[in-house]
Amino acid sequence: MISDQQRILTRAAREVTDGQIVNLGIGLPTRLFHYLPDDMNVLVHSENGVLGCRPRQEGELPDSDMIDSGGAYIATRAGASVFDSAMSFAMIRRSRIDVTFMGAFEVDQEGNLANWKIPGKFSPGIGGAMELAQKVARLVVLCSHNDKHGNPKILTRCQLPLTASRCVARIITEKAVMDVTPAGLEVVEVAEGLGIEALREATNATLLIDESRLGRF
Amino acid sequence: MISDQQRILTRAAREVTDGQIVNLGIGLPTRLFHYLPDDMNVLVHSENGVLGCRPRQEGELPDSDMIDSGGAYIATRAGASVFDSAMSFAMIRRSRIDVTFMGAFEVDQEGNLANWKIPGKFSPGIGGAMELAQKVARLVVLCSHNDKHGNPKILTRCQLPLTASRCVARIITEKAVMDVTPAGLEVVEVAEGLGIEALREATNATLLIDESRLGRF
Amino acid sequence: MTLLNQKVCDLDAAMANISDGATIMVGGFGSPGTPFALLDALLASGQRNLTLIKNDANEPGIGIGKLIEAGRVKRLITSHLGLNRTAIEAMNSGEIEVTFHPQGLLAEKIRCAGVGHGGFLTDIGISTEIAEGRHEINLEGGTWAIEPALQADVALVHAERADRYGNLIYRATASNFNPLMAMAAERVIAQTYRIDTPGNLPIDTIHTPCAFISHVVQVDHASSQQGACLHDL
Amino acid sequence: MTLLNQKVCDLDAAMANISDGATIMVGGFGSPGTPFALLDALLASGQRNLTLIKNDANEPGIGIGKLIEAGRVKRLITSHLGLNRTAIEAMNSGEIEVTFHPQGLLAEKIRCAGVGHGGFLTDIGISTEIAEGRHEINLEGGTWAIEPALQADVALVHAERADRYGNLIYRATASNFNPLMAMAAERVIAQTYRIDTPGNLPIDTIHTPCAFISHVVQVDHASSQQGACLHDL
Repeated sequence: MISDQQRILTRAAREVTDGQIVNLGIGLPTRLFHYLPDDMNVLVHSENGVLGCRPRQEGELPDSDMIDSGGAYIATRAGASVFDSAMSFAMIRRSRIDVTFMGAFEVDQEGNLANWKIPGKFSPGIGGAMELAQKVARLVVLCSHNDKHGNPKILTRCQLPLTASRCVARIITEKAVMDVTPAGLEVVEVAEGLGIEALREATNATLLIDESRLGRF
Repeated sequence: MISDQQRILTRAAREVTDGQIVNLGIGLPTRLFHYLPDDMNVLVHSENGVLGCRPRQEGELPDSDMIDSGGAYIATRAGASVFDSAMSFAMIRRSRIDVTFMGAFEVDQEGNLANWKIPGKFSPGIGGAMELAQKVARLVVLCSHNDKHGNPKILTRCQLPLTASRCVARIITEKAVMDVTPAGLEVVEVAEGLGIEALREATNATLLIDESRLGRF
Repeated sequence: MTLLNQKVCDLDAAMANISDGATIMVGGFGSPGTPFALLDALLASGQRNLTLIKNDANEPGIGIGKLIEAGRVKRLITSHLGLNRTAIEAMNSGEIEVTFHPQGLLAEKIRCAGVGHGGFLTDIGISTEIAEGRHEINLEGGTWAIEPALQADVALVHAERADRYGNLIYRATASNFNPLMAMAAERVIAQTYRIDTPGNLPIDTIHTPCAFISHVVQVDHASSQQGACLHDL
Repeated sequence: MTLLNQKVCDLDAAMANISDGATIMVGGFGSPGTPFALLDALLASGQRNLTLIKNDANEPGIGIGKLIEAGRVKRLITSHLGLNRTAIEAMNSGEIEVTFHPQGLLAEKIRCAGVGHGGFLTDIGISTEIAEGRHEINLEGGTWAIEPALQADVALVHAERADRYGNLIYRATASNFNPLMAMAAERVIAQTYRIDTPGNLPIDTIHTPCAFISHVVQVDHASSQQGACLHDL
């Protein structure tokens, strides 16, 4: 049976189209790497200074000078380039990354994102998240629909310090694919076998659902 | 017999010491190139984006991608690097050039320099002169002592729009070598055969002359 | 954004849909790095009232000199016109409006747009003639002038070598303003002598990563080496 | 300024005369590009109350992690401590004062000092928590926060290859903050695996021109490859 994470990642891979430049956030989004077809003209950006990274293949020796922003050994694919941190963030701030996938502690129906700090509990620093969230052309959040205590992560309004406001275009969880719209979160697809009511119960935000157009994933 | 320009350049070459980074302004200073010994560890910077240029040797084919800031074909010496205009001026603004030689329309006893604009007559733009004059660690002016009408170029106070204020350390003309000091221009050396009174007459600035210490060149 | 696999095109396609009144950055310091083939195509396509941003005005009869002489340029933002007397005459007669910036500040104003900043603080030229009209602020005990970022609708750049994705490598003093302008416009058109398969350019030697580039056009040396002022020292 | 012909020296000479309380930039993003040999020498030479500027805090027991654990660091200016729990504990217990900047702004603050500007204008983080304490101005219709330049007394950088004059080449993702820091300190000390004769580095591939570099120290791979957190994706 497909795990929640596999369901999210399989669906997320369909967000990437041939010819794009993509950034993968630390954590779950990084694993999307393994779901992108090899034969696509897609370059994955990692903000520590590489455009065009790919997972290291079995038997391929690690290169200690070649890591991604999460500290994992990577390799590069044809068309890759490496550069300093100023150049790397120039691409980000100038919206030259087509789509970035990021995790979330909280995300809300206005498209606000909180994923860097839990006051008093977790504050390792902002890293590159703020600039990615604010500036990348399209931000897709990949996260579990609820936290480990079962509380909704999809909210009417974020409570934690924001990474950036009104930055999220789409949210993909194991339960649904939702687009941020002025009227609320428009549910585009629901997970196979999940009822609408169960989705509403797991969510603390205004969900717009047109069952006649609803997809399944 | 040695020409005025040769006298200036021969003397100016003694300003450069082994291990330095040097910028040569357009015009007379560029010709200093030919007066620097080949065996010195000296790199000549040209602000269009090269550190370590040298004159093209006889028989050496010109490279159309390799010019200096005056548009002359150059070559490079061992230890050279090429870079973009941002990097080139970073070196200048951060005072990483040890000495620059520049021409002057006017230079005064406070160390002010005017060499970019004659209102109504000559205003081709500022180029890199302002940043060089303001920021290079040591600015040596190389110019004729008087203009073509015989008027002094060494003044109490510049009249033309300034390139930069209080930027000049030393002035070398065919008549004298003068240092800018708080009390006026201290004459360090006088050209062979030139009398003190003749020097004063050719100059419109406070000259400090201690004949007991005066050198000749 | 242009897709990675759709950047290589011919001159006409690359230069299509540039409007009258567009602001266009042009690489090059004198002749080296000037995208002469793209400029000739711009001349042929007829837009008027252009604002050009270039370090200099090339020389009479070549590069942006041609555009100025053809009356196509309304405004020029530059550092120095020393090699082009016809451009100086056009400025003096009021045919073109010229704004001068110190060369390194011009470079940084362009880079500033290229990296997504609004401007920077400089101490260059304070209390000189070029300080007129600048805002000044006090910060941490010093006085600084604010230089706003300078962006363009289109940038025309010249690279020695490229790949199909738009990664660029410049050569020698033909680099100059090109890498900065290649980041600073909405649409960036690169001419180059050679377009490689992705993977053939050594990754540590790429100067401009492909993310910034919209179109790549192959040109021959003959169409892109112009300039008569070159001489020996 | 250090003379071109006097830059190569041993570790002790390079690291001599760094004061208590000095502000020191350290290259590296995680392990790649971290000048581990220079940091070990800094640890051995005993200065206290240091202010360090580095993207991250390395991992426990290596790099600047050692300096923090030895109680030698008063303040850390950084972007992220995610790989170093002992640094986070030192921050939470008040042993070290930590200032966080968004990673790209940290890079630009350093570059800003490196190119001689006083600061830059950004729209990143306006109305978020990191905006506290920043000055904001209006310019051409927008609101911009002023980020002051960030300079240091000393920068410690790692390069793959150098020449005797101090020209530097970085490799792969070991570049990161190194080229920026190499411009931004009064005194810049570079460690490298190989020091060439001037003329042996291809001129179009030099990342940091020698003008910025004070000392060049050759180190072996063993003394400069540390880091346990590396893993596959």
